[in-house]
Amino acid sequence: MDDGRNDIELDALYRDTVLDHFRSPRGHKTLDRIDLTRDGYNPVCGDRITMSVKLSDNAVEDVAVNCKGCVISVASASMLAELLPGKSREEALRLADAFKRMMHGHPPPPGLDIGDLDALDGVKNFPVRVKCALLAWMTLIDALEEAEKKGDAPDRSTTTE
Amino acid sequence: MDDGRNDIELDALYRDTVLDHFRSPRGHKTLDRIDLTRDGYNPVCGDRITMSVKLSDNAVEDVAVNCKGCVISVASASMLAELLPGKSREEALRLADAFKRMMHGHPPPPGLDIGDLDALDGVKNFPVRVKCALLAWMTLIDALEEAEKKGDAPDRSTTTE
Amino acid sequence: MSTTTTVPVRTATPIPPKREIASTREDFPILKRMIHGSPIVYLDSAATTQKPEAVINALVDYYHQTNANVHRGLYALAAQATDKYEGARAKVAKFIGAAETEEIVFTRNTTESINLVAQSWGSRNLKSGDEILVSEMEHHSNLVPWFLLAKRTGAVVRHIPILDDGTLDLSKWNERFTNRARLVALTHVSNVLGTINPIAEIAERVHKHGALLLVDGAQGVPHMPVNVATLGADFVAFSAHKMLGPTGVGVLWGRRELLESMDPFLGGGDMIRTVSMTDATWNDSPWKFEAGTPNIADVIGFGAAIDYLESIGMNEVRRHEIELTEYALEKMHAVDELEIHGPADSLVRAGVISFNHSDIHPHDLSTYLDRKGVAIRAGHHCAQPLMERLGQNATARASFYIYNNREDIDTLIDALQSAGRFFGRR
Amino acid sequence: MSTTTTVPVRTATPIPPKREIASTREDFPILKRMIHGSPIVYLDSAATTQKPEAVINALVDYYHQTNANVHRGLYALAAQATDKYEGARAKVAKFIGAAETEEIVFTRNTTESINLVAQSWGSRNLKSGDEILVSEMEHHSNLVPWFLLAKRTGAVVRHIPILDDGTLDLSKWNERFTNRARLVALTHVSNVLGTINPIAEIAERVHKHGALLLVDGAQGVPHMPVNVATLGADFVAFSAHKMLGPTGVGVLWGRRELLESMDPFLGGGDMIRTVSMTDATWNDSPWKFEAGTPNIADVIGFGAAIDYLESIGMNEVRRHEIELTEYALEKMHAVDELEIHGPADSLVRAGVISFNHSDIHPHDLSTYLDRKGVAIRAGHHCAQPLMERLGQNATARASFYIYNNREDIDTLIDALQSAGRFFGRR
Ligand SMILES: Cc1ncc(COP(=O)(O)O)c(C=O)c1O
Ligand SMILES: Cc1ncc(COP(=O)(O)O)c(C=O)c1O
Repeated sequence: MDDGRNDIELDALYRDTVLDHFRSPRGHKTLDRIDLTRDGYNPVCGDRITMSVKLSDNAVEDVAVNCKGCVISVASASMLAELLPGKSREEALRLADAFKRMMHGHPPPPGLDIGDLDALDGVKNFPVRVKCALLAWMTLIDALEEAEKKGDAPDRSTTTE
Repeated sequence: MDDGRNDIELDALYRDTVLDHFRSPRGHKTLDRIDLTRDGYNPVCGDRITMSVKLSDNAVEDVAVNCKGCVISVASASMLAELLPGKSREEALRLADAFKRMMHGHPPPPGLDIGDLDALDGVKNFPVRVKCALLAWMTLIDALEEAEKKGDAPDRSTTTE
Repeated sequence: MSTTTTVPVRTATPIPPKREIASTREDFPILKRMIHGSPIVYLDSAATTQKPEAVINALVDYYHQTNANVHRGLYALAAQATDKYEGARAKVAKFIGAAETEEIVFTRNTTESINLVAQSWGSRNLKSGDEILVSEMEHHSNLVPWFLLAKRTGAVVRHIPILDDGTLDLSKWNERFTNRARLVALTHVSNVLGTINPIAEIAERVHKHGALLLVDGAQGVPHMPVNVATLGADFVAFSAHKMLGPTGVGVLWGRRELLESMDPFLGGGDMIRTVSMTDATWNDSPWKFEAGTPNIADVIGFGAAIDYLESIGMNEVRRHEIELTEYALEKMHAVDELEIHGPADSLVRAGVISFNHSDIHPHDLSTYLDRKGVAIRAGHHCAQPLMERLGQNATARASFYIYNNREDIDTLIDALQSAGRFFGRR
Repeated sequence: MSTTTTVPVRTATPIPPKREIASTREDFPILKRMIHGSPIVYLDSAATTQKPEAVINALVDYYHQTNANVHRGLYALAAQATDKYEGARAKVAKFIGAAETEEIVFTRNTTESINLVAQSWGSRNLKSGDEILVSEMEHHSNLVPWFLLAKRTGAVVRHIPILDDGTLDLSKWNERFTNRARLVALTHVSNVLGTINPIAEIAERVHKHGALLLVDGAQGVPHMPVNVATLGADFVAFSAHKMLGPTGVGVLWGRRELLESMDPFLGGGDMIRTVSMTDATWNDSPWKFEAGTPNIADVIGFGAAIDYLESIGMNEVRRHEIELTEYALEKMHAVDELEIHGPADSLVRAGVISFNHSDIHPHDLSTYLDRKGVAIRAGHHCAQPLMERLGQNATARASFYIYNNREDIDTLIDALQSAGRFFGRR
C-alpha cells in the first residue's frame, strides 16, 4: 500500500532517523543533579521544551529534555540530548552554531561530529520549519549564556520568533 | 481677447448675475436692531459667514450678511439678503428648502418667487460646490430654528460638511 | 479612457449578473495555481479569503482612472474618488442593514475596530471596578484590547467558559455577569470551533442590565446573512479581507448615538472640524474616527466584494457552507485518528473545522498536506486561552468559503489518510 | 502560474531597469485620461501621488499568485506572502538607511504613525507640565495627536512661529524650548509652503537637552534622499500613497531602543507572544505595533514603489523637482495677480507652491482650472493654524512629482491667465 512517500523533499525532511528520534526521544530522564534549567517556547506553534543540564567542570555531564511538539522539534531535542553529554561548554556552543548555520544552508565544518543531526539537513528546504528545529538549540544557548551571567538573568524562558 | 468662456457648464456656473452679486454683495449693512445672529463656516474651504436678522411679528424685517468666500458662497448670501426682507418665517424656510432641493437637481415649485437664485441653477452640476451655495441658507435655517427653541441652544455656529 | 463631462454624485456600479455558487471558482485566478505540482486546495479562508477578479479589477480601475485624495479636492478626480469611497460605505451599510450610512467606520481590520471601541468608548465610560465580559473562545483581537483597557482604567475582564461541546456555558452567566458589567465582547462565530453563538439571546440579557454588546463579526458577517437591525448588538467589527475584499480594510458598525457620544480615536487630518494652535473640534462620525488619508482604493475594492457577495446572496453562501461542512464532518468522522473539536450539528456551526490527529502533530500535518497542494492552518489560531481549554498546544484547521467544493474535501481526506501512512511507517 | 518546488526565504525581485525621469510619464496609466475634454495635468501630488503600472501590477500579482495571511501559516502560499511582506519591510529600511529592518513599523498612514508615538511613547514618558514643541506650519496630523496626548497627560503643547518668508523663526527657539520640553514634533517639509526645515540643526538643539525629535516626513521622504542615520531624528513618519505606493500604508521608523522600550499600541493578533485569560505578553518590535492582519498586499505594492523610485534615484527625483519648481516660480511671479507663499529660493523648498490670486478665490480657481484638465488643490490643506498666520481662509496649491514636466506648468500658467480674464469680465 502507498505509504505516502513520493516526494523527495518531504522524504528528506522526515527521514527514518528523524521519525525514530520523534518516536523514542532520548533525554527523557531525571538528573541526579541539576545545574541549569530552562524552558523554551515557540509561540507560533505552541511547541514547548524543558531542559535541565548537569555540569561538571566546564562541561555538560548530562542533559534531560522534554519536548512537546512536532516531529522536527522533538527529534532535534532528542538528538541534542544524545550528542551533548561529555561536550565542553565551547564544544556545545560550537555545535549549536553549526546547526543554526546548517538550517540556513551552510554545511557543518569538516571534522565536527554532529551525530544524527545531519538527518535534519532537509529542514533547510522548509524555512517555516527551521524554528522548530532550532527550539532546543536556542534554549541550550540561552541556558549556557545565562549560567555564564551567573543566574542574575530575570528571563528564564526562550522563545523562537 | 479670449475671456476664458468656452465651456457651457462653467458659464452656467458663473453667470453674469452670479458674478454681479459676488462683486457687489447685498446685505452688507448694520441693522438698527438684531434679534438673531449666527455664524456659518465651511470647514472644507474656510468660507465664513456672519448673519444678523431683525424680526417683526413672525417675519424677517431685515437681514445683514457678511460672507468671506468664493463666488458661489458670496453670491448665494447676497441673493439671500436681497430676497428675505418681508418674508414670513415659513416663507423663508420654504425658500431655503426649495433652494436646497434645487441644488440636488429638483426644480423649484411653480409660483415660488426665488429672485436671482435661479442664476445659481448651474451649481447642481458641480456637486463639490453645492456646500458653498448652501452655506448662507443652512446658517439661516439654523438661526430660525434656534430662535424657535428660544435661545437655549448652546451651538451658535453652523458648519456645512 | 473616457472624457468626463459631469461629475456624477454617485457612481453607478453595474450590478454583476447573478452567480451560481458552483461556478464561482473560475472567478478566482489564484485557484488555477499549482502548489508543489498539485492544484491548490485552499482551506484557510478563516485566516483570509481569496479574491475574485472583480475585486482585483476594481483596484486596477481605481488606480487607472480615479486615484486622488478624498474629501478635500474640488477637481473631477477628487470628486469621483470621494463618491466611490463614500459609495462603498453606503454599500457596506446596506449589506449589514445599518440604519444609516454614517454608522459605518472604516478601519484597517477587525482588530482595529475593536481597539477603537476600547479606546473611544471604553476610556470614557469605564471606571475602576467596572467589568468587561468576554468568552473563553475569543480571538486574541477580542481579548487583548480589553486587557489593555482594563490596565488603563482599573476595570476587570471576566469570562464565560465553554462546555465540552464547544458552546458557551451560559449556566455560568449569572455568576460571571455581575451588576458591574458594562460591556460584553463576544465573537459571533468561533474561528477555531466554528460555534455560532446565540447573539440575540445574549443581547437581551446584556441590555436588560443596561450594558452594551460588542460582537466580533470577523467570522460571522462573511459567512451568513447578518442584519444589525435585528442582531441585537451595539457594535459589530469585521474585516474585508475575510470576505473577498482587499487586505487593509476593517469595519466598525456602531449605533449612531453611541458613535456620536464617543471620543475621537486617532487625531489628524480629516477627523477635525477646526484646529487652532492649542485645540481642535471634531468632525461628525464616522469621519471623526477616520484620521488621515484613508485606504481609499481598498475600501472601493471592498465595495466590489460586497457587490460580488450580493450577486450570490448571503443565504446561498450560508447554505453552501452548511452543505460542505456536513459533508466534511461526515468524511472526517470516518477517519479514526481524527479528534474533531466544536459542535457536531452543522446548523449551529460555520465552515471551520479544527481537529487533531492522534499520531501527527498539526505542524507536521500541515507541512505534509501542503506538499499535496492542500493549505490548512496549524497552530493556536490566535486563541491561546481556548487552546488551553482544549488541552492542546495546537490544532489543525480547515475552513471553507464559496469557492470550495466537495472535491476539495475529498482531496483533504485523501491527503489525511496518506499522511497517516507516511508518518505511521516503520 | 508556475509550480513551486521550494519556498525561497526571500523572493528576489528583479531590479527594474534604470528609468530616465523624462520617460516616466508613460508608466502612469492615469495620465492618459482626459478630464472635461483636456488631457489631465495632475498637480496635487502633495495630497497623493499617482501610481505607476509596476505598483498596480504588484498588487494584481499578489492577489493572483500569493495571497494568504502572514506570519502564521506553514503552507507555501503563507510562507511566500510572509516573505514578500517582510521583504518589503527590508526594502523600506534600506531606502531610508535604517540600521535594522526591525526599525520599520507599518501603519495605515503618516497620521497613524504619529498617533502611535503619541500613545505608545507619549503616554508612558510624559508627565503633567512636560512640554511638546511643534511649529506653526504643521499639518493637523502633527498637531491633533499632541493635543489629545496633552489632554490625557497634562502636558503642554507650545509652538515655534514662522517668519514672513515661510521659514521657522528660530530666534524664538530659546523662549519656546524650555527645560520641560520632552519632544519636538516637526515637519521635514511644509505641505503648504514647501519650506524644507533644517532638521539636522534642530536635532542637535533638541538632543543637547535630552529631548526627542519626531519628524513628519510625509512631504520629505517622497521627494528627496532621506537617510535616517544622518537625519538626526528619533522617529520619522511617512505615507506610501505620497510616494507612488498604494493607499493604506504608512511607515513609522524609530530607533530600535526607543521602539523596544515603548508600550504596545493596539492589542490583538500578531502583536502578542502569549495570551492567557487575564493577561498577555508582547511580541518583539516592530510586530508588537502591528495588531491584526496587516495590509499585506499594499505593503508589497509599496515595495514595488520603492523599487521604482530607486530605479530613478532620489537625487534625480530631487533634481527634477528643483528644476520644475524654479521654472514654475519664475513663470508664476510674472503673473501680477498672484501672491506666492513660502521661501523664494528653490534650493530650500520642495515642489509645493501655494498661492492666492488677488481677484479669484482659490475655490473658484480650482473649479475653473479643473475644467481645463488642471488638478490643483484649494483650501486649508489641513493646516488651519498656518492659514491663520498667512491671513488667508484658503490658498490654492500646485505640487509636483516625477511625472510632471514643463508643459504641465505652461498649461497651469495659461489656465491661470485665462481664469483672470474669465472672472475679470464685465
Ligand atoms: C506634512 C504632512 N503631514 C502629514 C500628512 C498626513 O498624511 P496621511 O494623510 O497620509 O496620514 C500630510 C498629508 O496630507 C502632510 O502633507
Ligand atoms: C474571530 C476573529 N476575530 C478577530 C480576528 C482578527 O481579524 P483581523 O486580523 O482582520 O483584525 C479574526 C481573524 O483572524 C477572527 O477570526
